[in-house]
Amino acid sequence: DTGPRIQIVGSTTVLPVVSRSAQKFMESSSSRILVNAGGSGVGIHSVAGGRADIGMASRGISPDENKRFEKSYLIVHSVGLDAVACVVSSEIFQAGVRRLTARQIAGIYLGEIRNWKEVGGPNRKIVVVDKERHRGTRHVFMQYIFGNASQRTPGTLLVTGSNNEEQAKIAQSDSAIGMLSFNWMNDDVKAVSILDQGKEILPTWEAVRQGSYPIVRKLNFITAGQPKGEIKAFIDFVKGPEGQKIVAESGYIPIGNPKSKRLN
Amino acid sequence: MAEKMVRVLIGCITFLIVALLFSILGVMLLKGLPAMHAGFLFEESRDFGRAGGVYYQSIGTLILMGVAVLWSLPVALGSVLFQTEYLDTGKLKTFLTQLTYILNATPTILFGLVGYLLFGVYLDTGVSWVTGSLILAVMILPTLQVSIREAVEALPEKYREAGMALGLSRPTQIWRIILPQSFYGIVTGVFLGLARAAGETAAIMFTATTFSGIQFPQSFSDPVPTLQTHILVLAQEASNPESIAQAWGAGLVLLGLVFLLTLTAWAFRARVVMESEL
Amino acid sequence: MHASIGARQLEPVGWIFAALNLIFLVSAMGLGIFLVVESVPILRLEGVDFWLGDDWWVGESFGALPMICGSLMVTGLATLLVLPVALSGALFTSEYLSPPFRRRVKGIMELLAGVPGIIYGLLGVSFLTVGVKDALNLLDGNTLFTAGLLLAIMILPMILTLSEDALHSVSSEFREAAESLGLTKLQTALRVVLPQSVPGIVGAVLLGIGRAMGETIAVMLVVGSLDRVPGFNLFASGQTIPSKLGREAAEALGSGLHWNALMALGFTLFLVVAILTFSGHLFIKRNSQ
Amino acid sequence: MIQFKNFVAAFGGRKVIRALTFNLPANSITAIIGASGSGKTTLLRALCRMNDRVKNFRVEGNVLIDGMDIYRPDTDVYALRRNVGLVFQKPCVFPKSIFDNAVFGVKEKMHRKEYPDLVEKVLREVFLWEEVKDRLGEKATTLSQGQQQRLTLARTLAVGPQVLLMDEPTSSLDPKSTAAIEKLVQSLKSRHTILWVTHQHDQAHSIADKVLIIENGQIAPFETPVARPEQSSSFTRVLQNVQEYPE
Amino acid sequence: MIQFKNFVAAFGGRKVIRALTFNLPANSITAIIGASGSGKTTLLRALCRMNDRVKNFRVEGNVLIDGMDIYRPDTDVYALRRNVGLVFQKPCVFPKSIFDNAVFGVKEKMHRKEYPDLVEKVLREVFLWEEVKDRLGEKATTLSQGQQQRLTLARTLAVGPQVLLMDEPTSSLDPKSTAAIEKLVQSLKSRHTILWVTHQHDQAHSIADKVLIIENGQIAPFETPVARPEQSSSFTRVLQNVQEYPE
Ligand SMILES: Nc1ncnc2c1ncn2[C@@H]1O[C@H](COP(=O)(O)OP(=O)(O)OP(=O)(O)O)[C@@H](O)[C@H]1O
Ligand SMILES: Nc1ncnc2c1ncn2[C@@H]1O[C@H](COP(=O)(O)OP(=O)(O)OP(=O)(O)O)[C@@H](O)[C@H]1O
Ligand SMILES: [Mg+2]
Ligand SMILES: [Mg+2]
Repeated sequence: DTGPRIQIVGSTTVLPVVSRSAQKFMESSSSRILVNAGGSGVGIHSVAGGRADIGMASRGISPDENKRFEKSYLIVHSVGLDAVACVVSSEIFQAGVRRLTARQIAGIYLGEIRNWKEVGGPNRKIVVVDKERHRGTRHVFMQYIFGNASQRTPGTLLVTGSNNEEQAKIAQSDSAIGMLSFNWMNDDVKAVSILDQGKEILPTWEAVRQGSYPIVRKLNFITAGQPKGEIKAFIDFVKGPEGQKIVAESGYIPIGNPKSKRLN
Repeated sequence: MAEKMVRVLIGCITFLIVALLFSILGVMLLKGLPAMHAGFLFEESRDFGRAGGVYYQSIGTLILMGVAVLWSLPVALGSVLFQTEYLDTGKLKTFLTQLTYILNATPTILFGLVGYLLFGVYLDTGVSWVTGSLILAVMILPTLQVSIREAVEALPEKYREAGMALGLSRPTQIWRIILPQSFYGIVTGVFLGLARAAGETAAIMFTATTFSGIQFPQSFSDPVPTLQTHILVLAQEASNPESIAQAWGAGLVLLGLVFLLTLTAWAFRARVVMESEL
Repeated sequence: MHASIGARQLEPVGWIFAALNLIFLVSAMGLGIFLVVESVPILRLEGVDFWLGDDWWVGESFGALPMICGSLMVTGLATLLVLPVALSGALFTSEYLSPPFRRRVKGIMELLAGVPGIIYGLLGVSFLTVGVKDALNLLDGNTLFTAGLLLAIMILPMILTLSEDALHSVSSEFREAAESLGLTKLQTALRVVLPQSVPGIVGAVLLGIGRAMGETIAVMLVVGSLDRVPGFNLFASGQTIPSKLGREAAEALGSGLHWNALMALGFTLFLVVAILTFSGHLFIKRNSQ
Repeated sequence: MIQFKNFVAAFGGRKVIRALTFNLPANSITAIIGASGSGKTTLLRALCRMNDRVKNFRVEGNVLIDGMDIYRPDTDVYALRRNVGLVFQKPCVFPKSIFDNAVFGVKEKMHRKEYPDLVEKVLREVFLWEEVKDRLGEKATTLSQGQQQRLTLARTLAVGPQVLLMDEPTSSLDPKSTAAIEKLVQSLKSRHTILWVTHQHDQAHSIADKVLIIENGQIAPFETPVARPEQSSSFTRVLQNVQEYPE
Repeated sequence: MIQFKNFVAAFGGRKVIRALTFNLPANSITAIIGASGSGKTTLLRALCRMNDRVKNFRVEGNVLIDGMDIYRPDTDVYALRRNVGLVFQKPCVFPKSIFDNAVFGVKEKMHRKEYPDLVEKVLREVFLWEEVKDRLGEKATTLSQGQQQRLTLARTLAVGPQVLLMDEPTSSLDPKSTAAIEKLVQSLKSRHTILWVTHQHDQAHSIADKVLIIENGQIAPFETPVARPEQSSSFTRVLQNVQEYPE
């Protein structure tokens, strides 16, 4: 293993994809790929500072970062998509809350709606689960619901970070609402469809595949300048068929030609 | 009789504490055992925790913890002995003691971030286990210091005086009276320090570890995979039950490692304390 | 004159110790200075409002009050819960248990002091939050109370084993002297052993409280992480300084006002702990007179 | 009245006291002499069960105080120890003020207001009051050895035990204080039963109603009428036995 | 040769030794007597700078040993203390084996193989060998007080100091051991300068070349020719001064 060494650091959301891809990639390459977690911020910071070759980010580069790291010519490479659904505890789902309007969701997050019975559910207070402000999931979700990625949500009761954390909190509660990547839905955590201007948006892989699902975010690689050599080879690998298969296996949505992939 | 009641009461409390703590162990076992297949301890992790084991992670953790204690113990011992044996009680000593407690309460993530900025950005040493162990060493320093200081200060003055009267120089007193007599406490400090180091994820995540790509560090500038970060990442982003089970399994292994080290140190302590006949 | 031990009396070994002490001093002071320097911009901008403000919204305002309150409440609760329990345990172990049993209990405590924080966090998420929610019939189990309880369990073994060391190291001469006067075991423990081990116990407790104050991951997972001044309601979610840092620091890394604000939070914790240890020190001083 | 019946005290395998059978009448002073390491301290400690804490210590036979076997399992050892005061050979004062040390063993029943009077009384009795009356608040550990020895005696007297066991209580005292303590003990005889360990034979014979010599863990009793040792031929014999100086 | 020049020792404001001027010739035995609390221990401790650690302790004037002021800042206190051996009033043995205690102060220079011989030698000197030869490996803390006292003396002798300061070394010893120690000390006189604190006046006068009485922090020296106290009228006067028993 005397080949070149590629350092990849950043978002834990992207990490499963990269970890698997690196394992695969190294089977046919002499380079060694080091993957480490740290969060999107650390990923971008490290790439800009030259301490990593590829940064993983589950969000774009913020204007602030763009300004700070102007000289590094950060370039974003999307390698996959993540679909975010509005989810509720299974008890609520069972009790009949199968769809919510965007307005209702907004009302819940703003603290105007506090009981499930106001939206056709059981008489139970709503446990409103929000995400850390900088999370990509929250950006796209809030952007869709409010038209503002960093909307304040006074109705919030809990703030969570990672997908698993949010999943656990919603599953443990019997009256929670939250936002979650598709791949984390299970018997305890159910996605509701969103009624938007009379149109019902079903949270299904089918809808995502057809490109009609609106709440998606990009999973990104960040490099400083155009990637070269083995780094480029790896990025291409992830973007290529084998890599995209891994993206799909990891529970995210491949980019490029979605029709050619079978999702779970 | 009040005496008896108090005795029974605090006896029950002690029993409950022990029971509570045992139940923690039980739960860890229950949760972690499903991951324990034949190769779990001796295989590399594969497919984002879905297969394989935590062999290299365990080694990385051991390296980081062990080396951190190696850095930290001399500094802790030296500074405590300096403070107790060489400094008069005064402002400086008070200040140093308080500093210990302040350092102890510093959130570990601060060590990680400051370490990242210092080593990673300003010194540009890259991500390596040496850096990580240094950061951990500073982090566990207060734990070691407090336990060692307590052990040393609890030593009755008369032993020091008896040593002095025999004309033992201060280093000799330290070596022959103070260290042997406070050995028990020093080892306790090392346990607690090791434990602290073992529990820390935030402090080393940006500076010392890798999730995958390195198995065994080839040089001082290599990062290592560790159980702590392995658990953290799996627990955060793994969506399949196998990986989650592996996170618990890794937790159990981590616990096992800490226990193993503790037990080793115990045996060692038991022997030395017998010799010094505390 | 001669009684003061100055540098001139240091022998080579003493210089080595002094150097090691300097390493400690430099690392601790270095960390402190770093925090101060990094928090200057935000403190200059917000002044005292940084500590009094109750709104933290990146890009708009940085108010640390929710985190300060949360930290104090969680740590205070953990201390209140752990103190009587740990001290009873230590007293029983040191004064009543026979040596073999004492060794066993100590062993268990030392082993358990080694359970890593992240494992407590996972256990907290899996069991404690649900347990608290069901037991107290709350809307949700991620509360300041849960965090305090978890911290209490977490620091219990350490406080217990260190205070037990302090109790046990009291020379048994004193115990004999007291018992020969007809004092009962309990009276001996309370009137002779305990007072003499107060410095050690305070040290242990401060170490535990410090650990609780600085714990990141375990608290982060169960406290709810909501930036809101909790009032006096322990049974609501809140935020502590370390959990705030844990959630945001990696994102804000390096520079920018957000980063400065987070470093100022760290500095605030430094101050709080300084005040705490200072009072602890006063307590020992008063007690030793 | 203290009765030993076939009393044996041993540390592990080593019997320090062997098969002691013996009576001590109430309101009397008994002196115990014997070589260093002969078991005097062990005997006193056994009498108030201070060796309960020592791991490999064990006793056989009986010790009765006023007819009660003190080694019966249901004995209230705390009450026993309040009744049987032991003054240690090696004084151990608490790291507290002199005042606090003097009243340390006093039961909570007594009102705090009475403490100062009590302190003065007991400190006067042990001939220490004049030396420390201005520094009652200072730490007792700063006292000289002899002062500490008297303080521990005062501390025991303050508890008001019926039986007083004194392990070389004047070993670090100057002749003046020694005489004062001797006088005190003689005046206490009317109320207490006193056991006094000493290495000074003349002292033993001058104050005690009875002198015991411990040898090989056994006792050779010598009834000594209150008489100066010089006048007693039996005592001279004893002295010759014991004081066989190595020349 | 030890010289005190206007020596003052004080704890905080309280002067314990005041303006002492005095010479002790080499190779002589000097006994110090004085009431309990009169400053004897303080004097001895000052001579080997044991009070350096005591916070409010201070000295004035000079103490010269062989012409060197021991309170000069550049004094090597460790060498001083190896040269000036102090046997404590309250014996403090280390919680180690008897053997280890005996050789505790021996410099590392000596080879370990020589230890057993040394231990036997010093333990014989202090008349303890026969009592403990079978249990050298046992903890020293299980010894009786008198045994411990002799052990600490042996420990000091093993270091081989030139000056020996003994603080009531026979206070807990029986007459037999006392006599043995007295004889030992007299035989040591040829090699050592010895300061001996005691409360027993006859002992002081029988073994010492010179007896000092400490009173009010000052010394009233009495040159005593080696003579039995009973035969010395000056001594009788002293005794009468000091032993003014309160009647
Ligand atoms: N550390 C100290 N702090 C304050 N005072 C002290 C200290 N040590 C001793 N003293 C006081 O100094 C005086 C002399 O004490 P020292 O121990 O020298 O007496 P001593 O002559 O040895 O008496 P004894 O025969 O009882 O041992 C006493 O009054 C004692 O209380
Ligand atoms: N805890 C113990 N364990 C083992 N042996 C002990 C213990 N305590 C005392 N001994 C031994 O028992 C014997 C008697 O000791 P004790 O202290 O009763 O002697 P003593 O007559 O008081 O002597 P002294 O006059 O020197 O004080 C000694 O040989 C001593 O070594
Ligand atoms: Mg004795
Ligand atoms: Mg003295």
